Amino acid sequence: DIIKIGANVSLTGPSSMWGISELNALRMAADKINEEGGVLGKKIEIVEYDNRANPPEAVIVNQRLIDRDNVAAIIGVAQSGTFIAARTVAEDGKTPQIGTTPTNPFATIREDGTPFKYAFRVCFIDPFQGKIAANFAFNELGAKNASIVYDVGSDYSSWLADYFIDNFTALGGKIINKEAFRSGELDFRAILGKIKASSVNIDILYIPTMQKEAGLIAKQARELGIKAPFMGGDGVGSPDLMTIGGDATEGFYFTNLADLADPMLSEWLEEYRARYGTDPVLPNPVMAVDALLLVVDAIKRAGTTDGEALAKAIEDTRNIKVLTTDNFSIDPATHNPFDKPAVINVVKDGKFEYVMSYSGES
Amino acid sequence: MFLQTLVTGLGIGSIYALMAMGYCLVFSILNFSNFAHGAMIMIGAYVGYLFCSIIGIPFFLSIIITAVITGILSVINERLAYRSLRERNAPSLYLIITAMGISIMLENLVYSTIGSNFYAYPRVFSKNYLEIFSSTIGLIDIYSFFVSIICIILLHLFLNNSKIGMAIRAGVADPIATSLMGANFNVLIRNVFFLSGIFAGISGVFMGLRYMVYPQMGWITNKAYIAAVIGGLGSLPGAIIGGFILGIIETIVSVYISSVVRDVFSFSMLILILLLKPLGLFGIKYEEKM
Amino acid sequence: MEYISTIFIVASINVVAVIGMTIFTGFTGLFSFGHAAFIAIGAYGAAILTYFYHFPFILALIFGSLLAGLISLLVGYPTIKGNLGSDYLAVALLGFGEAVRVILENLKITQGARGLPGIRICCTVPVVIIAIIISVLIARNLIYSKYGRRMVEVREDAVAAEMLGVPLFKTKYFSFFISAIFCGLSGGLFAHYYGFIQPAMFTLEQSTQILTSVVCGGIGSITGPIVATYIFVFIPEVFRFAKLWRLVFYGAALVLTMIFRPSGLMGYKEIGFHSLVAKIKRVE
Amino acid sequence: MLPLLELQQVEKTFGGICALSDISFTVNKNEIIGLIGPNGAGKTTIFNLVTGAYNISSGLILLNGKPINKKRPDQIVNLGVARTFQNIRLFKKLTVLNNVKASLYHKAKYNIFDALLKTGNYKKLEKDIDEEARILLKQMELDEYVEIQADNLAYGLQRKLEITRALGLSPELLLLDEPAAGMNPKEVINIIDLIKKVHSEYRLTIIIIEHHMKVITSLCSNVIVLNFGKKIAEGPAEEIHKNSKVIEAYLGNSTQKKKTEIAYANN
Amino acid sequence: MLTIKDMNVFYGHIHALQGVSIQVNQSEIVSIIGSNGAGKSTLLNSIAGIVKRASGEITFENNPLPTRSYDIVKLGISLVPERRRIFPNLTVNENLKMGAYLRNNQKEVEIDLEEMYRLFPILKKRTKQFGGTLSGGEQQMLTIARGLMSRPKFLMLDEPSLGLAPNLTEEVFLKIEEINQTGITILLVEQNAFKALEIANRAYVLENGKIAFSGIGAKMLDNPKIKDAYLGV
Ligand SMILES: Nc1ncnc2c1ncn2[C@@H]1O[C@H](COP(=O)(O)OP(=O)(O)OP(=O)(O)O)[C@@H](O)[C@H]1O
Ligand SMILES: Nc1ncnc2c1ncn2[C@@H]1O[C@H](COP(=O)(O)OP(=O)(O)OP(=O)(O)O)[C@@H](O)[C@H]1O
Ligand SMILES: [Mg+2]
Ligand SMILES: [Mg+2]
Repeated sequence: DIIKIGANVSLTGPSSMWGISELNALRMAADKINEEGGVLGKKIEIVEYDNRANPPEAVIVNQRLIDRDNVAAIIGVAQSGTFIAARTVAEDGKTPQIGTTPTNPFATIREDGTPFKYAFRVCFIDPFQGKIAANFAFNELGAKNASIVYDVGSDYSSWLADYFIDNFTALGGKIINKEAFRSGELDFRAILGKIKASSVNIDILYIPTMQKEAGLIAKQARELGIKAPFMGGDGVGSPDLMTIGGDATEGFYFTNLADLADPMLSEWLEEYRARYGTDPVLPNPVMAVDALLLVVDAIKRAGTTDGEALAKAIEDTRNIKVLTTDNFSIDPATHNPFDKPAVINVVKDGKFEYVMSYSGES
Repeated sequence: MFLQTLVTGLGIGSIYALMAMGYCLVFSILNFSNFAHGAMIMIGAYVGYLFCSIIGIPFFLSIIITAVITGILSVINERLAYRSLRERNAPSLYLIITAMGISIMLENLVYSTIGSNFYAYPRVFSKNYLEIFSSTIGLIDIYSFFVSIICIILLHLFLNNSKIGMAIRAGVADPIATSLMGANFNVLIRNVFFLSGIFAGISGVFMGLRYMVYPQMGWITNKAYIAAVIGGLGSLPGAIIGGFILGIIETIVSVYISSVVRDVFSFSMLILILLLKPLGLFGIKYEEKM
Repeated sequence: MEYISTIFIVASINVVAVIGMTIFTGFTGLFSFGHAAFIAIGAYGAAILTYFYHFPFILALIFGSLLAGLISLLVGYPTIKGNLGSDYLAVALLGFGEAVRVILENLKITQGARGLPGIRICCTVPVVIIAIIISVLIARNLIYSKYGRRMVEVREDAVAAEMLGVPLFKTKYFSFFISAIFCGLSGGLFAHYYGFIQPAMFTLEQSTQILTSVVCGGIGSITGPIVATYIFVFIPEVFRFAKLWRLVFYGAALVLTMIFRPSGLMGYKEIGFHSLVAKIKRVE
Repeated sequence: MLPLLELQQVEKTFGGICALSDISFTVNKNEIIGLIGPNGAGKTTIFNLVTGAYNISSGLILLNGKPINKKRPDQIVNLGVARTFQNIRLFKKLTVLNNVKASLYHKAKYNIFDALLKTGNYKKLEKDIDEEARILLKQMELDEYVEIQADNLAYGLQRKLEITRALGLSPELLLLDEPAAGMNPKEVINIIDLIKKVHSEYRLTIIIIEHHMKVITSLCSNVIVLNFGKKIAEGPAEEIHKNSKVIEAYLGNSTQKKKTEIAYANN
Repeated sequence: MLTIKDMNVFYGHIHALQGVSIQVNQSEIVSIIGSNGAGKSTLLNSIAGIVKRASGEITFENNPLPTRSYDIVKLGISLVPERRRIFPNLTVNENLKMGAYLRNNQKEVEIDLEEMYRLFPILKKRTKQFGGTLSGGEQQMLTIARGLMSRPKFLMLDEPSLGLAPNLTEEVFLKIEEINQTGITILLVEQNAFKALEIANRAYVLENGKIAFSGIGAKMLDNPKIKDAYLGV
């Protein structure tokens, strides 16, 4: 007998690099769990469908997972917008859905602050990330003047930019430029030229985007002679950053959910590399593993795969061991993880290096 | 500051112009917007990467090999997908949709075979940019600038002054009458697509070098397409000038007005230009007589 | 069954927009890469009413479509009056579509790129069925009236049509308006089905998807594009077994349709309404 | 009586080339006027100006005493001018019936709500139009082709269909551009009869451009001759035939002609 | 020179040519007359290779005729197509040069160009004008001139007098005879049946896709049936 776990991931399209890593990691984790005897004496099986990071497709995928495959829970959707669209189906189908990286605050709660019964996530939320980024920039890097380049077309990027600004100015910093581009852009020299030309010398350039844009922005900024260090969010945390940006990304700081250099991950990382021959594109795969471990643990505690019981068990999760931390808990009030810590990484000699971490309460 | 803005704008414009040429060439001949061109550019970037980075052939040789390969692919594309529609005299919309089908197919073919990773070209030039009058300009921009201008001049001469060019233009209007003159229109079209494939290959390599290589990069050519429209779809010099105009306007708006509304500006300008000159700045229309 | 009905609703929401586009592209012979903007306007128009002001769903839907229609009149006036060539008009509208997205990304009321999460979910199977029936009836009655015929004449030969007293501008303008209304309605349904909208959902890709359904379904047919829309939503589902190759097949299917059924699945023909078929036998 | 159509010093240039200059003439109600002249003389251009297809460079065109040169083609049609084209312009993919209906719709006075709700008014008007189209086709002896796609018709029939379609507009003034082109002598005779028939039946005013002199001589009360964009002669057909300018520029020197051609021209 | 045996052509289900056999000898003028829709153009088009024949055999100078139109032209067969198929987006000059597409001797082409302008002086005034904006008759002249530019051995003309002024019609027919005297074989389709029959050595009458009569051109002018059906006398 088997227990099916759905994976609603993006396997094609612009977000597919994360989706594929996510799926790989889930498969690897499921195999490991099965080797160790499975759950409730049953093997688990990952059933995945591609959602192209497209809301209508994600909705259909969710529905298919619930109706056709009778999955116990769904792991994924990584993108906030798509997660929100798909969430309704999980709610109707009484199947818990655990988002991997939807950092939008409203992914799991209603406008009035009450959580959706079946929607959970294993990542932190944007306000937190913006806050620690601002803290780090202001306190650790001593930055007083910052400029921002962000993607207006992306909710992730706009949230993060706003939270950074709020926190940075609250600390006493000044935002010199807030420049926007639109998703899909490849050339940022126009806005970078403006930043360079502004009268105040900036101490940091905050780039809360995906690694593609961040890499290009870094490269083009250095080309134009902008000397300030860069900082980004978890979206840039994959080695592609260095592939794209080359030398320009040296000294690129970013907040991350997990850290490739984290000793907790080293064993997992070895295994992943051995099995797939490439580096995982962080942070999604580790988040997906966390989500799977969370579900498995909840199934064990609930003793059933019934959706309602399972959702309850997930909500009650306290201090379990997952991939990224030894004491993972879900906050019943928000369905977010409790005190999810964040790490600061930096690119050094073409590799990610651990700088420091911020605990969840900070 | 202004000089740098202008130089940056021209640099961006050069890249648009380079990409716009392929659209323009096919449009000026077949009167349809070949949206598969973007996908061809993407393939060109991958092929160039393969030769230049993985196999390790000298850069300029890789460009030539890539151009030939994309040229051939483009001919195959025409033969398999467009020819039967062309011969049936299908409206241009059909060809456009087919072209979009091709580009969806190619893009996803890359996803399913090569995967979604990013690749970056190795360093080709020891220095990627030059300093002129205290403004920096990318070396690749300078190259694209000259490549596109040289290509356009050659093409223009070819289409307007050669017998083959004339036959191509004749065939566009009436392939059957053209065959009555002894010209095999299909062969002529094959040449056109070979050329447009060559442009795709060259711009693909340049794009890859300037930015990076990834499956969706074909979509950035939408901007180039808009540049081509501004210049007048059927006009080759128009493609280049449209590219420069778009590049410069975008940069100036970003710098002096607001980067957020930049696209609103460029698109409003597009609409405005089309209202004033319905066929773009340099488009020519053959007035139909009753 | 939920699964099937989900697919049905998703496809049906597209169908409403496709019917609008059929009138503009299939019957009037103009095309556009910017109609996603009208879907967006309809979606935001309707959603803002229910989301912030708790209007009844139906009223919000109507408001959304009318808003899309109104905007189409503003945009259509210069662009259609300008008598642009077909590709040029399509691109001008692409520009419009992108501009609308930029505006939605920057407006306060639309909450920028973050979109509106948690819109009331009202769009159910009966709702889309009613929407489709109404849309088809309107479209059909329109097409077989002088208004529709004039569109077809403009498509066939605009110059000759004008010399037969067909007001070119009015005909195209009207067709544009109608298509925007339908797209707006589709947008309203969209918003109230997914419960969440953000500007990034209304892209060029969506515009071309609608256009593709129209062309593959058959220019000059209403039923063809409708069938094509369902097929195009179902095909990727059927191809799920193909995993990563799924969209390669989709692209190939598109190209093959164009090559082997150059006038679309139902080129110039209709299925259903038999009596009319007999009467109007081949509008074309 | 007011002339139906009046051209006053009309001039048309195409980017430097002067296609028409100082053209003035009047057309009275119920007349059939012939417009002849060598190729490129500007005959079709006159039609294009009258119907609003081209903008006039200078001068005035009056219909029923009112200037129409600023109006759009569709407005001019509604004032009662219909035409056929030198290069046939049917709606190729539409059926014969629908081609004719296309011109009848300007009479259908129902509004969009009638159409959407299929009111009685709408149904009645639609039915009337259908009937009228069929009657018209029957009169023009095209009734057996009702359901045929227009471009599958033989050339001569297409010309006839074009005339039928123009008649559907119930014009006051009908402009025929080479209605007999591409027809053999026998068919030319048929078309002459047909034009005579519609002229009397519909009380039309007609201007005909034609190179078949037989058509001109058998139909036209008055003939206008153009050459190089200028009017070189005007008058009854017989007079025009003898006009040396016209013979030189257009008809050709008859001594050069061979026997059969004379026979043909006199037929 | 050219022999057609039992040729059938279909348009969809329309059987446009039904077992047509004709023969054209070296240096002849052969005319084909027939009413609208009889299949005259179809016949010429299928010789030129732009309409596919369903069955039947065509031999040209004792060799089977190739099927592709651009190969056929290479044998020296030229068609002046019906209804002015000029290239609207090329100038008059370019249109004429297209006629000479297969010729490589630039000098001779130039000479012939001048000859065409002599024949149709009005075209000379319009060398730079786009073909599409010419008047109907001017387009017709251009079509004929373009056909002549290839210096064919075998010239087919489909209604050359369509839309031409009477004096010009006269000239065109004189020119056809003149061309014929230089040894070029001519196959002529013409509505002006008088002219067509008069200048023809032999003529065929097509009726509903079948050859109804054939005979000596001038004699057919006196045939009462033909008089009645095609001459309208
Ligand atoms: N749109 C245009 N652009 C440039 N020249 C034009 C245009 N339309 C017409 N002409 C020129 O104007 C002149 C008059 O043309 P028009 O068609 O009126 O001649 P026509 O008298 O009808 O001749 P035909 O008997 O050959 O049809 C021609 O020489 C033609 O080349
Ligand atoms: N492309 C086509 N599709 C369908 N039917 C056609 C097509 N072309 C011609 N026909 C039909 O074939 C028959 C022969 O046409 P064809 O053009 O050869 O006649 P024709 O003798 O040249 O007449 P005309 O004197 O009018 O030029 C006609 O009945 C015509 O309707
Ligand atoms: Mg004329
Ligand atoms: Mg013919």
